[in-house]
This record gives sequence, structure tokens and C-alpha cells, in this order.
Amino acid sequence: MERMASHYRKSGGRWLGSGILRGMGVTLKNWIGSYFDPSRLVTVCYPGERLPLPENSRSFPFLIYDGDDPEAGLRCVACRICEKECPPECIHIENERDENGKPRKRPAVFDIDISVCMSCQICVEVCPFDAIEMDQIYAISTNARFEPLRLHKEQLLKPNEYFRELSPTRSAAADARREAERAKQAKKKEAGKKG
Amino acid sequence: MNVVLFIIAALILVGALATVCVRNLVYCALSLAATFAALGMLYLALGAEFIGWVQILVYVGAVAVLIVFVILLTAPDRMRSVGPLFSRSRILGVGVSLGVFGTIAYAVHKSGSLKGSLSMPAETDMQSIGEELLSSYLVPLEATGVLLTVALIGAVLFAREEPVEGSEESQESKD
Amino acid sequence: MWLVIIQLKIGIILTFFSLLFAVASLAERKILARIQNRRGPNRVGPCGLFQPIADGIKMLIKEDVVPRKADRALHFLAPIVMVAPMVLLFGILPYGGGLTLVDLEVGLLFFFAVSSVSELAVFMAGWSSANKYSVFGAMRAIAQMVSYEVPLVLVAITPVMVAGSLSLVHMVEDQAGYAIGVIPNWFVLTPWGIVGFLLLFVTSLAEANRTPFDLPEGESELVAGHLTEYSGFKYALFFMGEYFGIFAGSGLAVALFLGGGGAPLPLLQWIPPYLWFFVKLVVLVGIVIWVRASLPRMRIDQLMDLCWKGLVPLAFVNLIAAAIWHYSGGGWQGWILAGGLLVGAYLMLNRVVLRSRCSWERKYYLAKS
Amino acid sequence: MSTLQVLLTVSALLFCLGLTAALTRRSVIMILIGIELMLNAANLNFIVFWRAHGDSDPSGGFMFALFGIAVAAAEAAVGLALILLVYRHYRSTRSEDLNKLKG
Repeated sequence: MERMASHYRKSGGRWLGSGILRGMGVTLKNWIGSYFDPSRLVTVCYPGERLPLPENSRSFPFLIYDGDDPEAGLRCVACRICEKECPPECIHIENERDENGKPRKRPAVFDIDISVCMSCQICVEVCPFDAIEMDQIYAISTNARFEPLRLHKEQLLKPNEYFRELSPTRSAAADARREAERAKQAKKKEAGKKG
Repeated sequence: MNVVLFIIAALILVGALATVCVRNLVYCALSLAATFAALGMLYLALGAEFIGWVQILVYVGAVAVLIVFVILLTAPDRMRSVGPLFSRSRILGVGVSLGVFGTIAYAVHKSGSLKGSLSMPAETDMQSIGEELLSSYLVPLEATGVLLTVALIGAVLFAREEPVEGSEESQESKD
Repeated sequence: MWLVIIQLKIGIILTFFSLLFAVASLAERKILARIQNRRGPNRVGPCGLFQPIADGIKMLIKEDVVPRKADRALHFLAPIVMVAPMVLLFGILPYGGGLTLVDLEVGLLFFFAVSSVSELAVFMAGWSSANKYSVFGAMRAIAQMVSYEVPLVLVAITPVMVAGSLSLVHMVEDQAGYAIGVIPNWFVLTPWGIVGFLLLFVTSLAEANRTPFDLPEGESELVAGHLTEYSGFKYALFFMGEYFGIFAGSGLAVALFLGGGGAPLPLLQWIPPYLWFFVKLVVLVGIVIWVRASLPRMRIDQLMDLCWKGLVPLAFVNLIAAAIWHYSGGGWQGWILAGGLLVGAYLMLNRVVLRSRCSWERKYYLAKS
Repeated sequence: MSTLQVLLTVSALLFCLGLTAALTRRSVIMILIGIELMLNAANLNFIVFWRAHGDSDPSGGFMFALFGIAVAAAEAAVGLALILLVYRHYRSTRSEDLNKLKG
């Protein structure tokens, strides 16, 4: 007995085959446990059931409008900062023009080629008007390589309520920012009236 | 009964002919395996059950597999041109074998003692085979054991790769 | 009449094993999934029960691709040569209760003779595919099967020695009855029997190319070994051959060591023996799947080390232990003598393997510091 | 011709086919295959004679064949190991390439 104990210590506390038995014990526990403890099954039946996405997950940009009318509530003023900053140059903007050919502060064309977009979020960071934000859609598929992957303004426009649902924190911050900006503008206007 | 024997004998001869005549070495080895299996069948049909299965186990399962394995290891170059169909050595070889066959066939045909029909010998069950092996055939059995051991060691020694200078093995022996 | 009965028996046995093939392929995926915290197939039918049918239809209607440089005849023959001997093996398993097909006097010899033919099938598959991965896989598989045949036969000889017969039916009869009224006289409940059973299990895993010995088809280095160029129904046949090999190996283990169709308790003897046989067989197949989920694949040198330095010596010691057991007449002397010999052998092996710089421990050449 | 004679002729043919392979083929492996065929022909003879004249000695031919198989297996193992050795040395398994001793 003493010899066996010393032998056990000398051999590093291991017996041949003990590792195999231990490993098989672990798998057995997991197998049986998976029938009693549903939390062990980390996968879900995907198309039917989906895991909630983390709030900061992002896929491709979209444009936000306020209110009900996409055209009237469009936040974008076609300043083209995002177009310039976009590293893979996937944003294409053309200004709306009046009868004289003078550019208006609205985009006539706003295209994003999502086959080029790399989801870097730089357009969101640089936008001074909180007009562009990152979406969370991920199950996207098309039947052609080029045209269906170029999203136009109509496809990109989504209401602010959608963004609120998507990312409460960021949308609250953006709303607060816009509210403060509006208040400042109103104050300025009042001051200007007074003055 | 005889029809079965003849069919199996035909199988054996076709297999052996294919083994000898086919050029592709892999086909040769596989038809050799088929010949061995047919021989095992013949033994079974002749009432030698034990020998029949031993034949299949040893020849099909071991010898043919070994030959196949060596063919894989040596990778014979199939691209090299085969010599002429009727070279001198080839004609000589076929002639010698034909002569041998003629002699044996003549002897078999003429011999008077071979006219008897096949008779089933006394029962040979496994029990009696085992007892015979360990009593009257004990010395040959031991000798076979020694032979197989020697063959095993010899084969291992032959096939072993000599450690190349500077390889891992020789380095290990240094330190 | 006699012919009809034989036909019926063949029908029952083949139906059972084909069904077991379907169930086992589903159970394997389900159990593997559960062990890996997944759910497994659950789309086709209730709980994915019809998955084997869907798999079968898929395999049947899939395109049969043969490489242009392949040897068409051998490429076609290989799956057949693989499956046919495995089916033959089912003929001699002693199911008991009148379901046994043939009681060959040289049953065990038949088993090994016929199962060794599948090595040629592996070679034919590998060589005819004209693919270097296939050839490498076939070479590995043949080397592995030839090597593991040695301990397999050595281990299977021990029950032959004790029972005094090569017939599997006779061997099962030798294990009938109960000691002190409750403990069955199975060979697995003797010191040499338990070691022999474990050795037989390990070696038949290796013979069937199952994990952890499935490196002939190791995906990480050989794509799929000798199966690389097979698709469609031929691939399904190979798959079936592998599973039938597992079933036959498990059946052999049941017949040699687990008492064939014997009931584990005298109370349960009213259940017919073939049901017991099938229950034991299914349990063994389950353990094979469990082992697959638990153990990682070995390296080729580890595989050969395990065979020639571990299993073959152990099998020889086991042979001696069985002889000692037989001549000491069983009982407590047998337990002490044979058991002591085997424990001693295990301790020796333990000491040798764990104290030497054992070759199956990972060496970190780069992170030597 | 009796069945016995037919079987003996088959065995003789098998032997001569093996002899032909050993004499005419160039690959060392084929020569070994030919020798295996000849050994099998001898074994077949033992079994056939055991079957025909087994009354005096019920297991003589049988045992002869058994030992013959064992010896042939040993021969095949050593022969193939030799072929491997030769291949490693000469990088060839053709008999005409192995001519170092020709002088």
C-alpha cells in the first residue's frame, strides 16, 4: 500500500487511463445534463428562434427621418461629409437642385453600396446631424451581384422609432443632442429677435 | 459435387492466369488474392474446413495485403517500357514451365494408383486437430513457432530504416 | 420448410442490422450534438426521427462522381468488397433462441478470415481513386488494420482456451449458468475477462477505423483518406461497411465475453436470449459513440506505439493469466494469481509509460524557453 | 480421368503458372507472387492427397498443409521485407537493375 502510494506520487499523481475515464465522465455528465438543464444547450433553432443581438452590434448604415413622412422628416442635409470620410468610398450623394441649378440642402440621390461597405461606422461618427446610423439586419441575400446590393435612398430611409427600438441608448443620446441643439437654436433666435 | 469442384478449379486457374499475364502490378496482386480465396473455397469443398479458413485468413488477409502494401511502398514505375513480348528469357521461361507441366501431367495421367475416387477420411474436428498438434506434431509446431519468431525479427531488422546521421534519433542518443 | 425458416432468419437479422444502421447513424449525431451542447438533427419528422430516410434519399440521388484518371473497375468494386464480408459476419453471431444462423465449428476463425478481406477493399478504394490523399489514407488504414489484428486475435484466443472450442455458440454455452445463484458466469467477470474485453473493445475500434483511431480519414491532413473520391451511393456503402464492422465487432465482444444471449440475472431469463444479445450489442454501440464524443484522434506514431508496446504485451500477459485461471480452477486462487499478474502488468506499464519521457505526451519544441 | 487426376492437373497447372511468373516477369514482387503460387499448388496437392488417401493417416496431409501455410507466411514476410530493403538501396524493384554482383 505504501509502495503504491509512493508510486502514485512519483508518477505525478496519474494512472494510465485515468484521464480517459475522467474525460468520458465529463462527456457523460454533459450528455445526461443536456436533457435536464436546458441552459446547457447554447444553440437555438435559428430561423424560428433568434438570440437577441447586443445593442452595439452593427451591420450597414441607414438614414433616419423624423415623423411620418420620409421626405419631410429627412435629417440628412447632403453635406457630403460621410461621402468624403467613407474609407471604401461606398457612399454616393447628389444634391437636389432648384430650377436655377442651385444645390438644395437635401439629397436627391443617396446610395450605399453594401457590397463595398465595411461597417466601420465612420459615417455615423462624422455626421453632425445624427442622420445616418448603423442597422442590425444580418440575414441579407440577393439574387444578383451588383444592383440589389446598392441600396437607394428609399431603401435606406427608416423612421426614428425604428432606431429607438434598435438601440435605446444611442438613440436617446442622439435625441437629447438634437433637443439641446434645437433649444439652442430657439434661444439664439429669441435673442436675435430681442436684439 | 464434382461440378462445384470443377467450377472452383476453373476460378483458380483463371485467377492464376490473370496473375501471371496481366501487366499492371496492382491487378496482379488483386487477382492473386482472388486465386487464394478460390483455393480456400476448394479446400472447403474438399472438406478441409479449418485449412480453408486458415488459407483465407493467412493468404487473403495477410500475404495479399502485405504484397499490396509493398506495392504501395515501392511505387513501381508504370511508365517504363516493358520489354518485347517474346524475348529470349521469356520464351525460355515459358518453355521450361511447359516442360514441367507436361512431365507432371503425363505422370498424373499414367499413374495407376491415382484412379481411385475421392473418399472422405475420418472425421477431423477441431478437438482432434488441437490434440494432434500438441501431441504427434508437437516438434514441428514448436519449430514453426521458432521459425515465425525468427521471420518476424528478421523482417523487422530488414525493413527498419537505418538512422541517418544527424537525424532526431541519433541526436537523442548523443544527449 | 427448412429453407423458409432459414430465409426468415436471414430476413430478421438483416432487417435488424439495417434498422440499427439507420438508428445508429441518427443516434450518433444526436448524442454527439448533446455532448457538444447542440441539439442535433431535429427538422425531418418528429425530433428529426426521419433524418436517416432523408440521408438515404440524398445519398441515392446524388451524382456519382468518378475521377477521370480513376481505375473505374476497382473504384466500383471497392465498396462492394467492403460491405459483403461485413454482412457475412452477421451469419455466425450466436444470437441464441433459435435465431442463430450457422454454428460453424471454426466460427472465430471464420470471423477473422472474413473480416480481414476488408483491408483489400480499403486498398482498392485508395489506389483506384488516383488521388494521393486516398493512397496515404489507404496505407495508413492497412498498416493500422494489420497491426491491430495481432492483439485482436491474441485477445480472442483467451476465451477459446478456456472454453475449448472455436465455435461461438459453444463459447456462449460455456458462459451459461450463475455462480451463487445471481452472478452470471460471463467471462467478463473474471480478471482475464475484463482485461480481455477492454482489449477487444479497443482493438475492434481500431479495426473499424473509429475514433480515436480514425486517422486514416483524418480530415485535418487527409481530407477523408480513402473515401476522398467517393460520393453518393458508393460512399453510403462505405459508411454502411464501417457501421456493420462496428456491429460485428460488438457482436463478437458480446459472444466472447458478455455471455451472448444470457440474462444478467436468473429472474430475467424469461426474456428470449436474442433480445438480450441485441440489448448488449446496442449498449456496446452506444459506448462506441460515447468514446467518439470523448477522445481526440491519435497521431500515427502514437497509434503504432499503443499497439506494439501496449496492447500486444498486455494481450500476451492476459493469455498467461487466462491459462493460470483455467488451471487453478477459477475460484479465489484464480482471482489472486491471475488478478495479481494483471495488476502487476498494469503497474509495470504505468511505471514504464509515465516515468519514461513518454512518447504520447506532447513535446513543445518551440516553446522550450 | 478421375476427380483426383483433374485436381492434380489443376495443381500442376497452378505450379507451372507460378513458375512462369517467377521465370519471365521482371519485377521482384512478381517473382515473389510466382513463388507464392507454387507454394499454394503444393498445398493443394497435400489437401487433395489427404482427401484421397486419408484412411491410413487421418490428419497427415492436413497438418502438412497447415505447416506449409505457416512457412509460406513467414517466407512472404521476410521476402517482402527484403524487397523493401532492395528498393531502398537500388530505388527499383526490377530484377535486371539488381546487377551489382554480376562482376
